[in-house]
Amino acid sequence: MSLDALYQQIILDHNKKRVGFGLNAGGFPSHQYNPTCGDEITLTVRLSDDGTTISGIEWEGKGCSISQASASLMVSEVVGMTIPEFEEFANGFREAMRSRGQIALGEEEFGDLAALSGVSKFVARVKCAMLAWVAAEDSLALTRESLN
Amino acid sequence: MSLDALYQQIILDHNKKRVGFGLNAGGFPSHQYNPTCGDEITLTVRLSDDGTTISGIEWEGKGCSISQASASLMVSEVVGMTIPEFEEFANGFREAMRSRGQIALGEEEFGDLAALSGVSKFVARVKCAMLAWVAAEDSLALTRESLN
Amino acid sequence: MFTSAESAAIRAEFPEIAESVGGVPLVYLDTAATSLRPRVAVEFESDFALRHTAAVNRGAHTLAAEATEAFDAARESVAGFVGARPSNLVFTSNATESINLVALAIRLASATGAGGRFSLREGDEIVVTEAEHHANLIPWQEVAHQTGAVLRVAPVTDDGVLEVGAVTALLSERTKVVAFGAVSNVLGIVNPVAEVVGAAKETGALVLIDACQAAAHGPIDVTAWGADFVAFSAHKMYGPTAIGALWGASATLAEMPVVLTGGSMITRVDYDSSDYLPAPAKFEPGTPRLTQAIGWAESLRYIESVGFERIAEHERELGAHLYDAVAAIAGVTLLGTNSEVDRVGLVSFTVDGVHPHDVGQVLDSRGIAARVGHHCAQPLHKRLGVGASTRFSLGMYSTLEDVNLAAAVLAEVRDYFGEA
Amino acid sequence: MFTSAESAAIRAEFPEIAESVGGVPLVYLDTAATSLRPRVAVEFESDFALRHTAAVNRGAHTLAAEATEAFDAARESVAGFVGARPSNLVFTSNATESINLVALAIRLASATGAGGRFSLREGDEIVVTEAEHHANLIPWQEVAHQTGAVLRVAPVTDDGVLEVGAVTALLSERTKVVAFGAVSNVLGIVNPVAEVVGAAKETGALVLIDACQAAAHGPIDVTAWGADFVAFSAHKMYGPTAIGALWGASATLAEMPVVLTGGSMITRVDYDSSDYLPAPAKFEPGTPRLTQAIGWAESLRYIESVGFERIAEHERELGAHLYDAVAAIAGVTLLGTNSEVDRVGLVSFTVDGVHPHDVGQVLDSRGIAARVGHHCAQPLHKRLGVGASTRFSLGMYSTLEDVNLAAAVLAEVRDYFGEA
Ligand SMILES: Cc1ncc(COP(=O)(O)O)c(C=O)c1O
Ligand SMILES: Cc1ncc(COP(=O)(O)O)c(C=O)c1O
Repeated sequence: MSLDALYQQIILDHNKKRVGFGLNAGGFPSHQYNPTCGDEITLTVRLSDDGTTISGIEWEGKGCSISQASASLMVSEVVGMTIPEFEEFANGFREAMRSRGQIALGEEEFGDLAALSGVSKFVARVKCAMLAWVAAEDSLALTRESLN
Repeated sequence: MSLDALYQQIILDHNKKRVGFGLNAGGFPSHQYNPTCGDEITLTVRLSDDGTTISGIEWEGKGCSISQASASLMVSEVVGMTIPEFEEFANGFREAMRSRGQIALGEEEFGDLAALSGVSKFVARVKCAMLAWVAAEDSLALTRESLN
Repeated sequence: MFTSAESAAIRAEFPEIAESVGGVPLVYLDTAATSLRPRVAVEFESDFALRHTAAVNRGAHTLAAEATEAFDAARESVAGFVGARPSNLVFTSNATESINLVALAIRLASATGAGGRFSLREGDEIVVTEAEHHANLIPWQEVAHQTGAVLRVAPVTDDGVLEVGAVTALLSERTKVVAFGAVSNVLGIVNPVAEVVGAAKETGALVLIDACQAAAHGPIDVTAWGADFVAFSAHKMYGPTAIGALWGASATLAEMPVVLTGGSMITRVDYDSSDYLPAPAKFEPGTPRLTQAIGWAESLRYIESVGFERIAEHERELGAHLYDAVAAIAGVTLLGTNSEVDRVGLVSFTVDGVHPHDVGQVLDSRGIAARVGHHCAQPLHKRLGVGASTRFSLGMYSTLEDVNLAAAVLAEVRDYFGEA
Repeated sequence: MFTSAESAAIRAEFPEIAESVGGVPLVYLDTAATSLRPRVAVEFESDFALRHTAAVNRGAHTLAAEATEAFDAARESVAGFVGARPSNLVFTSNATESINLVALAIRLASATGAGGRFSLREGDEIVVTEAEHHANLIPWQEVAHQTGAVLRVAPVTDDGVLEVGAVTALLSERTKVVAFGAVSNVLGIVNPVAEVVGAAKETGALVLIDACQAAAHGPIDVTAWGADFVAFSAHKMYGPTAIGALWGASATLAEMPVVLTGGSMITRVDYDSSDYLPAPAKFEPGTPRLTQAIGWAESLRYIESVGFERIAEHERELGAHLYDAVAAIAGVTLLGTNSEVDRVGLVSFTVDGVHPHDVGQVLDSRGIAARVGHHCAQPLHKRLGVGASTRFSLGMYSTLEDVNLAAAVLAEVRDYFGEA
């Protein structure tokens, strides 16, 4: 398969830009680990004061360009979403990633994340792309639990 | 392979006759066991007063016709031998049994035991034929140890 | 039963059936020991080995990713075949290792005392039955020796039947493990699995079913039984040697301590400790049984293409005929003589005055491959008052001609040895 | 090195070599993970499965007797290949299980305290090295956790070399187990096995050698090493998955307690206790890995037909070329950089600014199958200050063209990711 189908320029850029990189104390960080390669991420989702909206995401970690770009792009696209919006968005992203090239991420809905569409054809890399998302869902769940 | 090559009439007879069957107390019995079929034998070798000659062999046990006939025929043929004679005889018997049909037991040397020649072609049955012999060698070793 | 045309088509798929033994055609009546192999599955496996070999779970290159997918798909097939989800199915070397995995987890947990339900101690009880295969007896004996737990043995009746009451009578709050076979490999009798499991679960005990003989002769649903563990082997299901499975309930597998450790079952490894993946990876360290899983799944696909229900029906009818034919021979005594109970196509018997080895030899001289000995069930033989027996067992490729020939030759055995 | 004609003949025997990956020809550089399979061995195994399947060690009928003989002969071949007697060679599922068998014997013996040299307790010490595969680390960690023994880790130098003194410095009368790899699967460095064993044996410790990588790349003599145990896997020696071996010294195997129990390893079974056969049967309960043993032996016969010394020489020369070619690439850093030491045809490396997964992806797009990750050696990667690496490893079918292409593509990687 063509390498360029996987590594679009946006991905290579975000692998360096890493939007949201750098963790502050507090909140409910989630640590996720990919045992096959040893990649890891620690990520904290911040909510607005009323607890309805994602106000920020911070993360640190190391990993391949796909995992780093996916985290960076996620932060670029999802901050400002309400929790249900994010959940739907994350489900859509996951579905596309798992589709083995059947479902592309539409640019209209997913913005620059559409650049990750190619990942779904590289089954071994889907986990890389999902690492930050699993961490975000987990941190969100921990945060909401704390509000109850 | 022809069944009659294995089961000569002498074997079928000795399977019933069982020369030496019946154990008396004393001596140094050896118990041998064949784990694949659960057959077993307990056998005692008696030596002459001067400890040089096999004066008798007694045994009990259950097993297939080959194991029973081999015990019975052994008793018929080896009582009266000196220990070195028996050892050479047993080695010759073992060698023939393991020969996969290459070495026949000569009637001149082995008498009625020659009827067991066919066993060596039935690899799975060699252990059956050897059971009493292993017990005899073991009992003999135990007996001689006690004399030292 | 299968029509002759159906049987012929099935037999054509098993090349060994067409072999001859010492110049006479083979009649394979030893399927309960190990089943013959369908060509389609063996060839699929060898083609995979030759063209798709790669490291599973460890590589990112295309071949490795494809091998991993194929391996996962094979696990899904095998799990689906017995009504399970893939995450509950641990691959092992054979059913013996499956049972040992549980017994070892118990021994390891008991050594430190920190293993919840897996931790046994003096005064605890383990319940098995008189009809167990050595594989489902000795591991428990070793657990008992180490922990001081008591091994209690549920009796079978004189005709070999395991009654539910025989097990329930032994159950109490001291019962920590109940392990028994779904189908006896000596008697062919189908045990009342669900009832025994139901009673055993009430004590809170870990319940393990040895499904070696059950899994090969008709559809089973491991979840419906309600046990904690179910063990079975590929080589009795027309699959390869060197692979078997331990099915475990989700909560039980989560609670179960690791036994074998190494690569591919970890997340983080430091010198002082390591973190483990969830089941099934937790129990499968090292390079997995790749081609064997592929081959097993393909064997099961072949079974399904014929129709497992139809195979079960064929074997049941042929088995009834076998039972009757052997029972009718003078001087032949069946083990397990209750005609009321459900059974698979398998009979064990003794021949008056003729040792099983000698019986087997006569059968073998006519091409009939039967099993002789204690069939890894010495205690059951002792219980039934015999040292060893001869066993005929059927597979999907068995025919009425096989059964009739076996019965005819068996009827001549006593005569040959001068016993008739 | 092999001539082109010799290489072509060898490659023709490995059908996978001729496969293409995403439209480009495969360049298989992942032999250290699992080796490709020679056609002659796979076909021999599948023919055996199709025509000679029968129960080993359990049947008296002709097929069963023949299968038993074939199985015994296969054990003899594998044992002979590594300089051992068959009675000292226990078949297992893989090297991981081989090592675990010893570790479990120790844990079981320690639980009751009645296991001679196998019984460990608080204050005892287990010595491993920083370069171990997880398979030779985690089992010892678990032994330590259970028994209270201390795990001591012999350091490697900054360039990955294990010096004899690093191990001997840790030895004392408290040392009860010394376990280490003959060849590192990350560094390719050949360790001073005999010297380490010699020193370790003086303490009376049980000594285990993980020979996974050593056994595949040149003749070994397990008895000459003088250890108690040697572990290795068939799938790294051009053999099938699902089979490996544990070689044990006679006295050690006799002393070692049983771990897995069941059929085919017993003489007498009663409800309260059982008697066990001597090794290797003692450690191989249940239906054995029949066709896999046959297939493994046949793979080794193929290796011998080519000449194992010649293969070793080929890989050594090609490996030196690989080492130099990779070391020469700007921005690429080798792990294990001492050029004085003996090594097998294997290099691991990092690429500045590019994650191994991304390196692997670029290689894969050009058909090059390399391994990326921690290669089941997280602690060694940490020790060398990296999280993961990319590995090229050679087999008998590898060529200079393979190595040159891999180096050429590797040289382009940084550029692709804008790092050059
Ligand atoms: C040095 C070393 N030890 C142990 C192992 C484990 O071998 P297996 O996966 O065959 O059990 C490997 C291979 O992965 C290895 O390279
Ligand atoms: C009832 C039963 N349990 C356990 C086993 C052991 O199976 P395996 O040898 O495949 O481990 C067998 C077969 O021998 C069996 O019939």
